Amino acid sequence: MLGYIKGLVELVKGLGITGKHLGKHAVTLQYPEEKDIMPERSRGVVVLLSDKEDGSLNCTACELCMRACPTAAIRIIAPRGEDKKKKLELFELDFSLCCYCGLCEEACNFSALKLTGKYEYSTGNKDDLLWDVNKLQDVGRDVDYVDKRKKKVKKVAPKPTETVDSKPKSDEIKTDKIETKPSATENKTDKIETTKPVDEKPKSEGEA
Amino acid sequence: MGIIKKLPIYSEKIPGGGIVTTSVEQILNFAQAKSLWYLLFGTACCAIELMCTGASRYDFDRLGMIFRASPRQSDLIIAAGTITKKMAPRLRTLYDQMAEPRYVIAMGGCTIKGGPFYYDSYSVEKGIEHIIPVDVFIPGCPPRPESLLEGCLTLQKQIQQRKLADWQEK
Amino acid sequence: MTNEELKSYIETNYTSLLTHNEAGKYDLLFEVDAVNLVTVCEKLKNDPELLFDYFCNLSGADTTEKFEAIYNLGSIKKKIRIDIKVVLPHENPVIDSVQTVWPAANWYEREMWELYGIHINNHDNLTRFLLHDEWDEGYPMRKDWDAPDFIRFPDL
Amino acid sequence: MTDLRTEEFDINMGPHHPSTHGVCRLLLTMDGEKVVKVVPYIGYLHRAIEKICENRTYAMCIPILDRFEYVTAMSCNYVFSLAAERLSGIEVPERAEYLRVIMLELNRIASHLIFFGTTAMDIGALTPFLYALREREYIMDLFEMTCGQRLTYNYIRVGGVSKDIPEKFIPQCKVTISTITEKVEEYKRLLNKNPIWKMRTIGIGKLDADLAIAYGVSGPILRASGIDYDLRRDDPYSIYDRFDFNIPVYHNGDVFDRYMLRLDEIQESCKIVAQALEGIEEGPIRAKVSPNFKPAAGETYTRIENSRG
Repeated sequence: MLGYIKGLVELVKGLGITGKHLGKHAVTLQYPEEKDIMPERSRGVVVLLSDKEDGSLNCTACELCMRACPTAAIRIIAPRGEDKKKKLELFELDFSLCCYCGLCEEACNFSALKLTGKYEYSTGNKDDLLWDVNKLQDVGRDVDYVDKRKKKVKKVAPKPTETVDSKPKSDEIKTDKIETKPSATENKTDKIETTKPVDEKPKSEGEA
Repeated sequence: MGIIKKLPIYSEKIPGGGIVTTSVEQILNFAQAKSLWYLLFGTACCAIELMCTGASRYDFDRLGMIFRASPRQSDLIIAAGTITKKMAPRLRTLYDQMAEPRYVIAMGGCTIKGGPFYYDSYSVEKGIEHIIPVDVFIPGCPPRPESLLEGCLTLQKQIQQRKLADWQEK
Repeated sequence: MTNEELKSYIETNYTSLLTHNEAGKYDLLFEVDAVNLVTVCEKLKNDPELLFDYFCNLSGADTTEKFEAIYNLGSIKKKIRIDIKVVLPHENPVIDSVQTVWPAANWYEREMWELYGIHINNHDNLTRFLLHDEWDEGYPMRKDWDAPDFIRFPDL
Repeated sequence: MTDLRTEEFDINMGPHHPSTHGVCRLLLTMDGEKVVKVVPYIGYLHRAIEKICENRTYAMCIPILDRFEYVTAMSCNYVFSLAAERLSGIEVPERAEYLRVIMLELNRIASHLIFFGTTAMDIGALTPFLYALREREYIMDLFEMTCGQRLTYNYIRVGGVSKDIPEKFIPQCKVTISTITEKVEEYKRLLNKNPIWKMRTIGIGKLDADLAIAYGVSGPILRASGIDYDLRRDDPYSIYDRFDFNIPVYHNGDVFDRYMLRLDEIQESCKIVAQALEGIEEGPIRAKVSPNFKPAAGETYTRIENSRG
């Protein structure tokens, strides 16, 4: 009998602890109405960033992100044109494969892509999850980012002079640095040429 | 089910019967959308986020979503986590045990297409779409609780737009 | 007991049974013949200086020419660790079960049998448990394994 | 009343069962309400991670390993990085070691909170679940602030950590730690003397010390069976030897002891984090490791003390 009474007392004590929360403000976030502010580093969907001034893509089709991706969610086709420059023909990101690890962002030297704090992309159609370059760019238009490319643009400047309008400006500012670094970039491009994985990729995926 | 499905056929023969169809449709859809009881079907990482969504901060109950342990009492499967080939028949069984109308949310990359386990994995099912029909896909690995809530809102919207005629056909 | 003391102790007392392998970093790695495995394990467990009573892990490896089974052992009282490697031929790999010494080895051995196809002698329950029941595509962790629905990582 | 004749019968529990929180099938042989024999069937979540990692670089493996043990993904990141570092002898910067310890311990707390919440929920008390996950959200906030994800962090890399902590991390972390230490006391008050909780946990699922060792049980379950063995102290890795903390040990090996032990461990972890926050100094966070890093030839097997054993 005593045991029962003791037990009851303990139960009431426990209820007291829950009771203390009665008057308090709830921690619940009323989601569709109020939303958390995403931290800066939040890793939501991947977007392609555009140049802050002229709105063109930052991507130089170097394919580093594709190689860094552990799930092979990124697919880039960028054959070399007649002028030996890489032209972005296809940039696809499959969000059904992506694991939001952020390795692509780390691999990118040109501030071309970023994992943002956006997360509301549920859909009724599976095909909507395969984003092409336009959608990736559109979603990324309003994303604020630190352009770590500024110095490096000048190195790469000789490459895409035709396509990007912002180059003349950068060329004007510091012409000295251009001479020092093209050699490095040229070496890089050579390496990519030798491996030549560009043509083989679509085939292997098609087979699969 | 039969009566509801045949309601439009009979009521529209009566003059003004369309009103009955529409209002029944609206009421039914509203009732369904606002009380989606979901089956706790969590297998992996997404299940932890599903738990977080059910807990204090995000509180699933606000959307009328209460977890049920039995498939017979639930309207919705949230397939949270990797479905392996060994697990796939069980998922199908659970789906078959649910009463109509039933809905499926595929939460996270693994259930959509295999996610990180699409390549090089011999035991993971490459998406659940060929096991059970899916209504809403939520990308993410794992999706944030907010993503899940948003996915559920998407499903509710989908349900409210349904017509009586295709009420149970899936 | 430090690693050097352990090494010298084992080298003096287990000269014919265990040979030191240089490939092991941080922990000591010894090789043992498949024939002697169970006797060595029993000795290691009952040796009052070593007391390897704790079976941490068993891993398999396929080096394309050979199979390897690596036993990670620990001693709770003496706070030492040791790794023991058994090298097996690629054709018909067979190994004795150590579950009489450490019951914990049971599941690991089943897993090794299932994924690598290394047959375990004297195992009481050698049945499939990681792969699904209708699996008939061989031993997936082998390097040369392939199946029709197996999608390889694209070579980027 | 004469003795009722009882007959054993089999019940199949799982692979999908609301209280498994994962997937595991148990074939139970029951005698009335007593479980006489259990035959477990696993493999419902075998995802071939070893096979996947064969074809990937070391950097790519870490995000995959996050999914290996998703409740404490930091430990999986860490144990892999530690193995790679031991193989190639990479020196990890001081600050990175501190950050790692902070993250590992925070993650241990998060894992134990999940244990506490879900166990109580399954036994029949829903309130602890809501409380525990409320506190866990504070830790998730810290993780998200630092590495951007709530569950799969990809934070601890070979040679260090991926990002430095943001400015407001340390003050927020201190608040979180003190809140959790406080709340654990509240959890104990809530359940420890509750007669229903005691009836359903004390003496249930007993595992004695010999059996625990024979079956290679590790972590909190081993310590709840009365064996004082913790790799943080007995096989020190990282900088755990610099911190002053106790290792709680309980002797009955039943559910109640495991629960008590985990709650105690949360408090010990809070202590470690607090000390690490005091001791942390400015400095580099990552040794120079190339993204296509490959360690030196050799083999190593690494063990760390994970929160789930």
